[in-house]
Amino acid sequence: MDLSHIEHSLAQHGAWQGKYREIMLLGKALPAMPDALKTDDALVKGCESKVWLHLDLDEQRQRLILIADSDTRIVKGLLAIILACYNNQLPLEAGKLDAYELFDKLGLIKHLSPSRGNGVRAIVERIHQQLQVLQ
Amino acid sequence: MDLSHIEHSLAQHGAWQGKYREIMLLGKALPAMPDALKTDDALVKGCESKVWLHLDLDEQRQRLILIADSDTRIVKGLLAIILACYNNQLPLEAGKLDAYELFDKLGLIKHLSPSRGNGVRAIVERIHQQLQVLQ
Amino acid sequence: MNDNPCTQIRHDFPIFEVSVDDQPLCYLDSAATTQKPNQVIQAVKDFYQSQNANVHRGLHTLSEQATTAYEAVRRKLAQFLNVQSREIVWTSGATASLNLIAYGLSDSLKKDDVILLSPLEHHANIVPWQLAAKRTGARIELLPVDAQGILQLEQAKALIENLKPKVMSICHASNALGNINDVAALIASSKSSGTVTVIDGAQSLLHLRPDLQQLDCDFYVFSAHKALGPTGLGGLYGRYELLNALPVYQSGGEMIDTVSFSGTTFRPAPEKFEPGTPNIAGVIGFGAALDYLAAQDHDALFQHEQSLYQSLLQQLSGIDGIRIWGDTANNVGTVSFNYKNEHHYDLATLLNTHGIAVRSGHHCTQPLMAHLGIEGTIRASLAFYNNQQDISRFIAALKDTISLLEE
Amino acid sequence: MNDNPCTQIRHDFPIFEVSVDDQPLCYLDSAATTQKPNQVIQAVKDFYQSQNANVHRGLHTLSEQATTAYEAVRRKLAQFLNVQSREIVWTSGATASLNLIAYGLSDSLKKDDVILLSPLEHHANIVPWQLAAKRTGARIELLPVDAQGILQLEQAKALIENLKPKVMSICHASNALGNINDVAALIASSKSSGTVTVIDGAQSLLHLRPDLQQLDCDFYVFSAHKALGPTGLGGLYGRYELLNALPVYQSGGEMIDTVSFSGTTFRPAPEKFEPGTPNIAGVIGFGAALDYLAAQDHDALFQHEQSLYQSLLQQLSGIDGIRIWGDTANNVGTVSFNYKNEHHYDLATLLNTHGIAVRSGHHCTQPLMAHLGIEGTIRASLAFYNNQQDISRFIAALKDTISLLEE
Ligand SMILES: Cc1ncc(COP(=O)(O)O)c(C=O)c1O
Ligand SMILES: Cc1ncc(COP(=O)(O)O)c(C=O)c1O
Repeated sequence: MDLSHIEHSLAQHGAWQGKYREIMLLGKALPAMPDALKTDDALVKGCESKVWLHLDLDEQRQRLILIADSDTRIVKGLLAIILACYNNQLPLEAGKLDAYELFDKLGLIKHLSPSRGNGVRAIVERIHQQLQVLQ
Repeated sequence: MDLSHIEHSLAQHGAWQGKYREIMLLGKALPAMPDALKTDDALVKGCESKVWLHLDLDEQRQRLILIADSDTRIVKGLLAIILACYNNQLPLEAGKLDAYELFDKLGLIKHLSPSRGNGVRAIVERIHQQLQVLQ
Repeated sequence: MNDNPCTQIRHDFPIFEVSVDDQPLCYLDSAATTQKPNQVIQAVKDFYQSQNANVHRGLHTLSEQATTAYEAVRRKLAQFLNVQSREIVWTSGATASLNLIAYGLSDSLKKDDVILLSPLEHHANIVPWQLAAKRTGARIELLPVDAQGILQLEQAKALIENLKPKVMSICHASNALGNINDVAALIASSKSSGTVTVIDGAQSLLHLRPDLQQLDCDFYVFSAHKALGPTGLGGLYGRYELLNALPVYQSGGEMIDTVSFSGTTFRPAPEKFEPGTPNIAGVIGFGAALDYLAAQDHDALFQHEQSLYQSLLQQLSGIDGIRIWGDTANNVGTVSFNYKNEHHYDLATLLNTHGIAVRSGHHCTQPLMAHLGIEGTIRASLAFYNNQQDISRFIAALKDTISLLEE
Repeated sequence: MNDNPCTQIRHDFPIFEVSVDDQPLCYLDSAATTQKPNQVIQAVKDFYQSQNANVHRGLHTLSEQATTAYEAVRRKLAQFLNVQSREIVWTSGATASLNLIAYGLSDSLKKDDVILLSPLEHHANIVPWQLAAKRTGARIELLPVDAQGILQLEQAKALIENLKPKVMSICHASNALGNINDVAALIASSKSSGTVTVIDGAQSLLHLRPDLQQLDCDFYVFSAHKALGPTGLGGLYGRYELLNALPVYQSGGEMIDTVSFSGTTFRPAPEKFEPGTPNIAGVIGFGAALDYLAAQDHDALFQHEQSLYQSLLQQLSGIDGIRIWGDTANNVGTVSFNYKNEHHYDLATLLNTHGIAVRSGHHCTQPLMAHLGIEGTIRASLAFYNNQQDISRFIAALKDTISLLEE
């Protein structure tokens, strides 16, 4: 799933029902996280729903591997967007990304604030924290 | 000092400055209470200024004797009115009086409420409590 | 169904003229906070514009007038609840009231004394008691509630007689499910044990207008903002002897008799519990809310709410996969439900795209959600200013949302 | 004297169009509560009319908008005080803030620890510490104040270094006398002893707009109603680590992480200290007050207040028999005085017949009055919306009153 594809499909919809349909479709396409990985350590605090996140480095390629899941469809869709943004990036490049800005560009921020927005912010912060640990 | 005199002199004044002048004059005419009688027991609670009150019975004539004082001129004047109302009454008659009503009749209530009004109410309540002890 | 009492009344609430996301507002979140009639908004405005002054101790006319108006509302509320004025304490909300009471009653709790709550309680009626229990060694016990979320009255009465609780603190109506608890019966059962009874009236003041003498409780707490009034104000009723016997909670100006560095003495209740400058404009606004309520036909409003509730229930039950929680036979007009395994968060988010304002989540009743075995619900809560159109819009939006989720 | 900044500004305050006892209002009681500009009144009204919803946890648009607006004011205030948003806690007023802090710091007080106050303090900054001292065995000591009511800075610094207080809680400006205390110097002196410093800013937020980083205090408390804002709202600043380390005070919804009957966990500050539905409309209104202040030229307003104060002082000193208390060289614009042996009650009552609103009595500072050897004073307190005409009317009324008393 690449970002331009996401951008394109979201832009098609003016109404929020349509945008959410796309977001949920993105979520459906995201593989479910095995229950064994849904540990308390992986839980991201500060979201309205449950969000689990793991970040790893493919040592060989020096590229990031993120997997994430949520118990809600919409947040799972938002996670798909965030993952599309960070997955397969070099850690250094990823450190410069700001998924929050991306959401703004996708026209999602207005509707996300503040509780959903805070959720996105919490997830992004978590990613950047873990990036620092990697380095 | 009788009530009709008080009523008359207060009625002369439309403006509050004038009424207060009369009230303070009434206070000036009230004999000061000897300091020895200004005990904590004699203090009436619930007034904005200090008020001391003693109530006694002239056993022979079976008439009430009240003496009272305050550290403020205006309250002392109000006390003069209350005393004019209760002094020299038979205890049973006094029990039926309501100085609060009198203040209403004198056109003083509107301006007395609520803190000064509460003061008057506290004094009147104290008198009636002591009347009950007498009986 | 006849919307008559409502059509008129709805015009008193200016929020319904507002568009939210370019749609008229469908407000089904009155259990969180009620909307305000013009009369209340105007009273607050008038106060600041032409009467604003601090209360008590001021000798000047503006302050005297503010004090008179402020104290008149205390009398008005006392009348509304059928108690004495001096039994009413103003606080910043139901939460503050419960904290004051739980703190105050701690003094008379000792190890192994029982504080009886129910699994239906709002966190505000749990956590202050947990802290009191921690301070004193008292223990918390729970009244029985079934798997549907309904208090089991007969078992509850037996438990009360058995446990002889020192304190029982129970909601009159559940904020999460809308259930009306038969608190009068619970209070009656506790009388023989000398239990101090506290009723959380946050959800009942507006809908049930309780007569506290009839209920015969010792304490009752409420929030003004849940009964047409301003935010930042609440209060409590306390049976005078019990109330006055509680220790000082917060301290400061206004509530003292004399202060010196060698010692301080306090005034009797209610002043004792009202330190500092109160929410004067809030009290004045709440007075206007009480006037507004007094001018309405309570029975008609209640009937209207109930008929909306029945209609909502009926239409919801017609949707396959809907699971409704709580006691639908005794209810202030709050429907709490789930749809299959769909997350309440997704439902609420999608409903919101239709302009529907409902609450989703645990509703500050996590123990109740744990008891029901769920994470949360969607809660649609009614007030008398709602109408049939709100119900139809909600049901239509819900059906649309469901078909989107089922795609 | 130029009334220019004032002429314009006065029109923003609708109360000045009101007649009290058939006379235009001469309001000299801003230390008790300030009047409110139209902008604040309108913001409160607008909130109830078109944005009213509960904050936090709501997913629907109205609730999200209310939350955004509410949290934006926290940021605005943080900016105003030059601190971080998460260091701001909303409470119901300065009194509640001081109670929260005194309760919270009790945990770290033990027998014979020193709590340092001053004789200038408001009861709200005395009684909570007396209760804390009683709970912990700590003792209260006082900073030196002279017979005129002025803090003796050099002696005070020496005392601080000597006593090494655990806590020092001092007003920035005295409500009774208007004195501005050099709190920055006191705080600096206490740094070496690790004293926790609390500044009662009830009288300083509006007049002095302090930069808290510069003051370098650990806590700062205020009331919105004394700074153009609504009633029923106040708050505190706390240096984050210290703030977050304070124990939970009031408990309930919103401030918890998880609740169960087997245990409850709390969120970090500021949420930890904000249980229950807050005074949402109050916060929104206070946001408008902060915007209003930000739009004014602070220096011009302060100069205007000070020139009115000088004029008031000068004219008062011209009256034989007037005794003015406090520090007239460092003052927020509050004059506290007596006339010969006349009772403040008589003076205030007679001044009120001229439409003059002043405060009389002990101003919730009984220990200060005892220190000065008086029962109370007449207090005329200014704000930037006052003008020369207020001063002239006050002086004329005072002269008239005096001649009536001297008759
Ligand atoms: C210096 C000072 N501290 C504390 C307070 C208490 O403020 P509030 O009554 O708004 O809680 C006041 C108000 O009179 C004050 O002037
Ligand atoms: C039953 C119940 N109790 C207590 C509260 C707490 O009320 P507040 O947040 O107004 O303090 C609420 C509000 O949600 C409630 O519904």
